[in-house]
Amino acid sequence: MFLLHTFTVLFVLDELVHSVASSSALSGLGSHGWLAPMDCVRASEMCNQNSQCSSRYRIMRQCLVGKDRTTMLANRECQAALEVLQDNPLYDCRCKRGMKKELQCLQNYWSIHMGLTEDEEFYETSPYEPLHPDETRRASIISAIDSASTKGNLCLDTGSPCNPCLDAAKACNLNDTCKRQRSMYITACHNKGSPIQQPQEPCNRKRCHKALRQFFERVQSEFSYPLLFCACRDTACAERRRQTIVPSCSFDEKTRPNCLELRRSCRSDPLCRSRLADFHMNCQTTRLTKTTCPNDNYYGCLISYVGLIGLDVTPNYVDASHSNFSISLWCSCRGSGNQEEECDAFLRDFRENTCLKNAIQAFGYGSEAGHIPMLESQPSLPSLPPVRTNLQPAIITKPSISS
Amino acid sequence: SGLYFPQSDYSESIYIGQPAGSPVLQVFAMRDKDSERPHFYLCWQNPSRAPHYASWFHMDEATGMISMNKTLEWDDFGSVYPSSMMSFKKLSLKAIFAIGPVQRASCHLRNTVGINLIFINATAPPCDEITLEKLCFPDKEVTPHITENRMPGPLYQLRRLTRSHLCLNYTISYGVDADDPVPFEVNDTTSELLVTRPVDREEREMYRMQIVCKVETGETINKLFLPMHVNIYDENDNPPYVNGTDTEDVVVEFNRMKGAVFGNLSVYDRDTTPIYPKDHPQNKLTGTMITNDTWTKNMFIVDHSFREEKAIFGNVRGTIHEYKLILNKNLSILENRSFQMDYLLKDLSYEGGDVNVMLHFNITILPVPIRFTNVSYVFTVSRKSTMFSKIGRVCVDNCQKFQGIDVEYQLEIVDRNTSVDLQSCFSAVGIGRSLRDVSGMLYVNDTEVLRRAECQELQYVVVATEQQLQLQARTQLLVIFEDEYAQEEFVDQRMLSCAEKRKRGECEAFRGLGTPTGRCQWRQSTDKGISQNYSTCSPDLRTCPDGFCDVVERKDTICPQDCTRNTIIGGHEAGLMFGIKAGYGTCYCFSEKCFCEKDDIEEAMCD
Amino acid sequence: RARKVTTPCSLLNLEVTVSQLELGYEGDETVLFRYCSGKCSASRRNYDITLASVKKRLQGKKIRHNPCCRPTSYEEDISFLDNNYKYHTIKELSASQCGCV
Amino acid sequence: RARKVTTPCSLLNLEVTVSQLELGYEGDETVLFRYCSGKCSASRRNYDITLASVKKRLQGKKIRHNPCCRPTSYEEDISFLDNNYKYHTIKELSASQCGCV
Repeated sequence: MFLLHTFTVLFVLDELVHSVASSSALSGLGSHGWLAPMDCVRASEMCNQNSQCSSRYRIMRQCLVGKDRTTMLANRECQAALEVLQDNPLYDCRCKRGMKKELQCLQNYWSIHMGLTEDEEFYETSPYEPLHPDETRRASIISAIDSASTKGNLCLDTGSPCNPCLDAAKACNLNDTCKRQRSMYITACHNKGSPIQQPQEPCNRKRCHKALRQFFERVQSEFSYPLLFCACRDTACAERRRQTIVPSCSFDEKTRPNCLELRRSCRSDPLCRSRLADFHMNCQTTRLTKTTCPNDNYYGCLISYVGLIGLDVTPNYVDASHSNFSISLWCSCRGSGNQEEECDAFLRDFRENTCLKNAIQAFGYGSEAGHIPMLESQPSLPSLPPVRTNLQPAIITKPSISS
Repeated sequence: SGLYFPQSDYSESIYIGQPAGSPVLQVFAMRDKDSERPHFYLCWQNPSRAPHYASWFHMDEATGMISMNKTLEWDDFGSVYPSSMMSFKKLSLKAIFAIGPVQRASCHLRNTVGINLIFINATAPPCDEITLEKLCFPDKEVTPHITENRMPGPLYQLRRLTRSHLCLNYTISYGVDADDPVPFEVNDTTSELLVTRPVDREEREMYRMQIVCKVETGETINKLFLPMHVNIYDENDNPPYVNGTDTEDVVVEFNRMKGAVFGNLSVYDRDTTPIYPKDHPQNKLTGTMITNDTWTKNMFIVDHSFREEKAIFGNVRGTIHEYKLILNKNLSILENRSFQMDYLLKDLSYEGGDVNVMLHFNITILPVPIRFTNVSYVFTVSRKSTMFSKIGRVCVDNCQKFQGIDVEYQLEIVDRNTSVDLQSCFSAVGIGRSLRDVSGMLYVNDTEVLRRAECQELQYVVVATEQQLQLQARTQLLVIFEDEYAQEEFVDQRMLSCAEKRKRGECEAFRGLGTPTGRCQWRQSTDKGISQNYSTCSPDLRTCPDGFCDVVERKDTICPQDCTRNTIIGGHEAGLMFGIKAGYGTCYCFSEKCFCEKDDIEEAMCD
Repeated sequence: RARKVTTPCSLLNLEVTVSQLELGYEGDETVLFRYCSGKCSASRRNYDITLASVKKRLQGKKIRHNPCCRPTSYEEDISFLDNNYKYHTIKELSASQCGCV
Repeated sequence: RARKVTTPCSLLNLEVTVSQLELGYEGDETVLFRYCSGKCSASRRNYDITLASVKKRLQGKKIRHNPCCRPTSYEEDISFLDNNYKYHTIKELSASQCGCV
């Protein structure tokens, strides 16, 4: 049953938000049928060993470098290059989280996919392979969720002050790797900077982000996720949860950039672009499933949420409210001109994301379905942005006046 | 052309059995001029390799109506992404409009819109199983937008075309309902939502209404309501204007530093100014300094920033532009002139023609004299004071206000003919330029002199020299030594920092570096936990610890509490750059380390 | 008087809250404090034996005629969030190796 | 109780005869015995302060919450002719460097 469940994951994820125009892009597992899609490092190596493919690949990359990409793509040579590449493993290649040469794989992916989509799509297809059952990170998350629920991460009504986030900090402090990595990012994010640094500059944000990324990459999610997703019953716990990523350095800034500008700068970096696409793919609220997560896959959503931490679009809890928490980015939609609707929709995917909320609450309250306080959203067919969840059509029925 | 799509994307779901010729959805383009006629085409990324489902759909070039070329069969569903097991598959189409007939529609033109059709692997439910809501309204929220000042016309097809063949005996009609009048209505014959007149965004940037769907099923009449809002897109149809003064009087005096900011003039614009994307031309004002004087052009720049505001523009987004005058270089202290500098603003993207705004900066630059006006200094120093004890401050006129003006201070002997012996007295006092402001700090520089009775009163001349132009000012300084010189106390005591002492008794008995009284001073904390008011032994509680490592304290380990860069052991909070900002219990420092710990730790004897 | 333990010098663990460190920080986080404890008599040298003998001739001197069980290396840092939601990092709080020195 | 000495940990000298070493050799030769003595409180670490605080929770444990003034290196050998005209060499008798450890 598990394999089938996973199998469908592959296709639904592709189905749901894949926006590439041509057909075979959605052939799910790639043009090789059932084999897991080749990773983009391997695929481009193979392409480079094939004279026809490598020349077309080079042409297409040159097509994309040009300033006005749209007119470039209209030119015959670029078209021919696209044609060849559509029948090549490059076309369907994917990347694995934490793989060797992950960044190179992502760069290859985007160098191909930028050629296949004209202007920017609101939701881009994630370069990452959908999660497989044997993925260790996934397995460790399952154990994290189960251990979280068994180790009393739940606030059982024992009367004694219960602070799951404090328990998570304790568990981390008692684990050498977690303790060391946590201390590294806290020092990097909290360091007042060397004297040469401007005194008013609170910290070195870039260094802080890198240390945060390393923390979540190197520490087992069994220790790192409870720090982020502990279920709080009071503001003390919720404020500790908010402080986990040292927001004064990694999140807050003196001014709030425009959210579309933030998205643009994220999409100019292959790693950030990939992680944002992955978050959209795995956390996009859908009315098709009970939990409002694509394929009820909480893990995918949590993994992709954590994947954003330490990048330009680092998300965080906005305040210390414990029950009705909300998550956001550090940006605003002021100054969006005619794109305010799109900007609001982009921000809503963080602030009003029922899938993400359910996933976090499920993690905090343990994975037993019964426990999961579900935030329902209206069931409807898969759709692209924005999904309206709050307005309902009113129906009035009057007997017809027989003529 | 002024044509534009009133929706950023379209989506609809279709079933197996969708009949050939049946309508699927209608794409619209809003017109700018009456003469404009959009020509609609479906287009494909790579026309020679269009997906095989491309042939299933037809788009009417004139009406933008997409309809079925064939009836959808079961194996049609299987033919799309054969390896997918999903119960629905997404067919991605794109449509473009052109202002005239086109042979080969390329998707690479600017005006394309995405169309997502969800192909469901089932036949459509029979009429009695379809909810009225599904008959009336689309699954996905639709938020059309129209640009202000444009022609009226249809923007959205309200009918759920893919369901229209399912309940043939139903009569479905639409209407618009709103709390206050809205410029929208429904064309009863075509069920198209129309905008009835050009709208002005600066009056209202969103219209909320209810779409009323009336379904007559023979026995009953049902009314369904669906809230919809239409966004009004902005165009630059308002010129910038000044609300209040367009003139700012600027006086440049003590702040001569490059980057100094003066004045602030605001210019208003009822249009929005998008921050994103950065190079978006909409409503960006260009500014030009109107002056032929190259000196002014080199010396000043005008900084422009803008922010979006709503309240002051009648709850509709508008823009406030702010202009500040900034020094582009350090300004000489001799500069002394008054002039008016005009700054011309142009709104290049404003469609109403050439409307400019002129701002005026009345600039007065005052010279800054380097002088001591009617001031001479007299300081008394105890003979008990130790090396680096602070004596006092000297300051040319307004030195605390100086920014970008560098003044150094020296001491000179008044009477050069005094004996060599007497001249040696004058090494007793040193002077250094403060780091916090532009004053001079006097300190004890040689304690041997304090022994000598003849060095009773020392008359100095303080010479202040402005570093850029070497302008100088002088004044008198008299230092008088008092108290007895306690001979025995200098026998074997090496010069150590007061901070080494961790108890009141030891501290107040100790002659540490920088003590004006010859004795260290104890500060007792009354706080619990880590506090800025930690207990400590200081040479001079007036300035140590004060969170600032000043020019005298930096000379030696006079005030490690403010200056240490060494490891601090125990509960503490380090200063921003150095020093101990807060500490637990008592903080004390040796040459390599500082400690902050509970006061009652007994010195552990060796067991 | 508790019976003196005769285990050799080794690294031991103690779980304490940040407040219990009594360094002045107010924190409920639990940290692992590693310390060195145990006997070192087996590591004495000729120096120690001689020093023990000549000790009486060194009145008032603070001397140590037995090797000490002390950390030979320390853990880098321990970081935590205190009860005012401020982060702190303590250097060289815990031992990572012990030895008789 | 001797007046408490506040000199920091340092290397000191003592001239003793071989017999006074009380290592069992009978000899009148005088040797220079170097030893370490002095305070180490200025070298304490967070470890020491914490250990001093938590000490009361470690009943019975032999712990050292202060750095010791101890040799950090020793002189190789000392040789001499005893009163029976036999040569002996003693290893690591004298300290050559001291430190707070």
